Amino acid sequence: MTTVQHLAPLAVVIPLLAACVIAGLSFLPRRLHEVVAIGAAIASTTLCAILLAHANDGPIVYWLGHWEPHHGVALGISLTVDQLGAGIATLTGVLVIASLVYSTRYYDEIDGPYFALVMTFMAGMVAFSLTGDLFDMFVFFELMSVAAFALTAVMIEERGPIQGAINFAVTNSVAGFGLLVGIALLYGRTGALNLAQIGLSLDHHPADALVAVALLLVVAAFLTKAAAVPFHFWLADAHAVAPAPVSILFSGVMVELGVFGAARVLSTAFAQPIEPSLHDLRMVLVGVGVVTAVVAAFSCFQQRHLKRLLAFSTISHMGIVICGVALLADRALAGAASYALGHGLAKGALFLGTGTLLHRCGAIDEFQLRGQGRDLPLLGLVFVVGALVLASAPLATTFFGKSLVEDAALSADYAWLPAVLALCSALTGAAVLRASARIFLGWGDDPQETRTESEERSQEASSREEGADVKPHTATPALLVAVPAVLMLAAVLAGLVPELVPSIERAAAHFRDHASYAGAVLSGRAPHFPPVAGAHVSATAWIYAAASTAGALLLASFGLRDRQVLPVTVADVLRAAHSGHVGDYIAWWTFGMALLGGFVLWAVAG
Amino acid sequence: MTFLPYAVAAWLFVVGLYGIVTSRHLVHLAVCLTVVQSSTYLILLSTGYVRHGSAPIYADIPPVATAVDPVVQALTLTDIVVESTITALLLALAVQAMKRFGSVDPTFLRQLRG
Amino acid sequence: MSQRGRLLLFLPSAAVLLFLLIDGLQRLTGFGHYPGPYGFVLNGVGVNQRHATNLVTAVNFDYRAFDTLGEEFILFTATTAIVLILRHMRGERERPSGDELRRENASEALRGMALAFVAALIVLGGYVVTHGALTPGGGFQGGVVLGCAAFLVFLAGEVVAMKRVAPEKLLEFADAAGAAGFALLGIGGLVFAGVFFQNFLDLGKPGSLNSAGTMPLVSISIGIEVAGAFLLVWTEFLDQAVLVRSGGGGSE
Amino acid sequence: MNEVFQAIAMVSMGIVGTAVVLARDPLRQALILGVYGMTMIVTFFALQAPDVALSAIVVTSVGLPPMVLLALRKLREYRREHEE
Repeated sequence: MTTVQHLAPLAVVIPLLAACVIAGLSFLPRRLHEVVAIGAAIASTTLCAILLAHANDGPIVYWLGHWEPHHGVALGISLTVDQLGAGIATLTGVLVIASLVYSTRYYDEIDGPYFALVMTFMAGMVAFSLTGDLFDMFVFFELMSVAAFALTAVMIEERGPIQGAINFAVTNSVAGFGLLVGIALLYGRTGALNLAQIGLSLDHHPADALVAVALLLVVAAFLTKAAAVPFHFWLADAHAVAPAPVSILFSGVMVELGVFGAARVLSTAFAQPIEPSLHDLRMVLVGVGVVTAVVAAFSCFQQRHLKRLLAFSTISHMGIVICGVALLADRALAGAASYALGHGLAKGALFLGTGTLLHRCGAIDEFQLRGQGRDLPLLGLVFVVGALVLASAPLATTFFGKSLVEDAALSADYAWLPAVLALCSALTGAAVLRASARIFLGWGDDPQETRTESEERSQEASSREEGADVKPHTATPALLVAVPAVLMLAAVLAGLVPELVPSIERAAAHFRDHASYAGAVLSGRAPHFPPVAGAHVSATAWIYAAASTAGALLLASFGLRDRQVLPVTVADVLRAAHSGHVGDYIAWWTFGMALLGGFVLWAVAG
Repeated sequence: MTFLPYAVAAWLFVVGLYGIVTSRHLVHLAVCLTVVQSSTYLILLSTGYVRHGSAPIYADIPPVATAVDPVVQALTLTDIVVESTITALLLALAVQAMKRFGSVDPTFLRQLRG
Repeated sequence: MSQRGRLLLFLPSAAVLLFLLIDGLQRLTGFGHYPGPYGFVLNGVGVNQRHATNLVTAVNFDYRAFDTLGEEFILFTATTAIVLILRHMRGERERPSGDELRRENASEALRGMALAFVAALIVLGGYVVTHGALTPGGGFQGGVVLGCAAFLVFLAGEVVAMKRVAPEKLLEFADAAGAAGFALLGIGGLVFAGVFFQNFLDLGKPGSLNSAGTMPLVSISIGIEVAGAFLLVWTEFLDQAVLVRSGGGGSE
Repeated sequence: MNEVFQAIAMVSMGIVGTAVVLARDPLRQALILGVYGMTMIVTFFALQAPDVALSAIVVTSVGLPPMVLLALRKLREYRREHEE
């Protein structure tokens, strides 16, 4: 074994040990807890980055406990570090560092255990992206879930966090149990838990109902984490009430990991069984992505609670990323990964920016904040750039990502897909643009006299109450503007690095090469990847990007005049679906399982 | 008999969901969640069961005896720990919900909507 | 949604989900016919490789120790979270520990019985923790029993007095130290044997107490963590139920 | 013989599990949950999983009941306090 391999488990264990130090010595002063947490986050992120750099010739396989496979049967757990996995682990680390640095100034008072929870959350996410074992994925899925439930409820003095945490915990736990049933099905069929071994073992049988149901349960669990419609209700609740430094981790990387998990199982364990039904399965999954992107984009546009607005925009963008994975093609997956990178950094910056506004003004309602941001011009710039990144404006990382997805969509005969996705980008970008113009420039009508609908009024009441517990501050520490600004800068610059997108394309092609993956894991064969031809950004991609950017500007000015894009009845139906009632959410979850299950059964087992 | 455990487990999964959907009390809801999860124990252990096999503990049996699969048992152990932690967490949240909302009926938790 | 609307959405969907689950599950090889290979391979080689007679423990603490590491940290995270969630809010006070509190406590007879149980539980818990690699049981099961023993001391004595026996900080420390100990055993494998979580101690004679290398140590550190964690969670709930009272305001 | 025993254990698990869900009063539900734990433990023994059964014993009869009962008590106390 080479030295680099040993870094993989260390990247997970370092934050875990930091969590122990922080929680075990909770009497230490807060500054020491912060130092331990930030130090561990930096160390672990560095390790992930080193792994990323060394994984370009094929996955780094590390058999924990030195349990190498015995005649092709995995005895233990392997960490299988490929570039996409190491990449998303590194993104996790970067966002955790940003979140921790930001929270040193953001919270007036916070208990030590908070930092311990952030550390176990980080460890869970890193391990989830590095592991090569299906049950291990479940364990770390649960670890990041439990930490996330708790981080949602940190602000126990308010009502929203309690309700948000309950809805989050119940929905995601049910999804996790579904995942476990799926694992049991696969284990009963293959007698294996290692992803590569499951894949090889499933190769020998034609896909039947068992494989279809297992695929449904496993993928739906990850899509619940990724907030695909109709499994998405928890996200708006949880993201809107979690404190800003936590929301950035949720939106920036946790939901992306849901899509990553789905992509991982689809391209390892299920790669062969779905091969004959690729066409039908693609249709089903793209359907999920499109519905998610469209429904959430409209919900996003009609929000006035700033964090809820960003939460719905996250759901919509996840719809776009899901489309990328759903096309089941190398180029589309590369697009999804690039898009997730750009979106994660930009959305992280926007969530932190919203936190800064809450810190300064004690409010989170777009209308209440009207004109309040005038003395934070840099933050305003961050918001506007963020809106453009969300609208996939030309040269943003999201733009390159989306053009790859569009490219793949065209070659898979989904010519209508780019137009639909452009509409979603325009709507979500417009919502943020509208809010920034109102908050930082004081533009737009005074809303008081124009709003009459009852749903609106209740929303206003709840969004006013939100800030009631936060004391406004007279000054904003420089750090609270600097961290979002740096993240946004990174989001913009990432798109300008010329080598980035081609290397993501290579990584995605390697990620989907399931024969090489299985060979590397089970027999230690060095993979031979065929060269990957980089895609060129086509002229139509530029046109769509220009259209979505222009559309965002147009819709934003439309929204500033207090106009809605949807008829009132439709808007009210959308609002009413988000009832905040956990029973409703589980009923919707079951409905989604039944619907998706029917389609998957039809597509895979036919 | 070859299908009984799976039928029971599938039934428990769905009936637990029914309990969650119709629950009017958060503690009741948390317990229903444990019922959903208990179905996974049954599925896991049943998939690894071997007819006439003994427990995979070689203190009591000769090394050549047929034993059931130890792996699913290890997985179920992990599963049980996960269950107890999630239940405990939900109970703590229920206590806080009572303090903040004056009720533990999900119908009256009405802060987040739209 | 109204309860009726919810059921209208749920019941048909649940019927379909039930059908899907059954459709998938019935295609397994059938109850009692586990096809292998994972478990059978381990059953074949496990005792020789690990000198542990309880193969479930060998899987948990050695072959798939990384899963168990995640599991222990789920418990650790939830415990930390519960301490955070149930911390005293603004406007809450502790009930004065005078007569009012005494009313909450167990009777003398119950107290005596509880204390008699404690010794038995400590022996049982200690046995279950240390014999994890040999007979059914291990760190988790024994840890809960040990925690229960301490909790009975709490219940038998004064709620306030017990805080002196095992203050919250000490429990937090035990919880964290146990979890950290397990993680450090993983690093020990890396340092002394060359691979993370590799069993780096002498495997001993199968069936003897100090067999199976690091497994007894793993078991003990998990036992410490679990005992601390459960005790911490129980006392938090006990605090809430017996001591903490809201000061006026309440549910707004 | 063993198969009959297993079948009985599993069927009773299904029945008592349903009863747990249908018990609407949380305190009564907690009691039925105890019975459910028993059926689960018996099933685990019948499936040759003593380790799992031991875990189920400590969780369902030692670990969780104090939490459920104390939480319910807290809820009751709280309601009483605020109805005065």
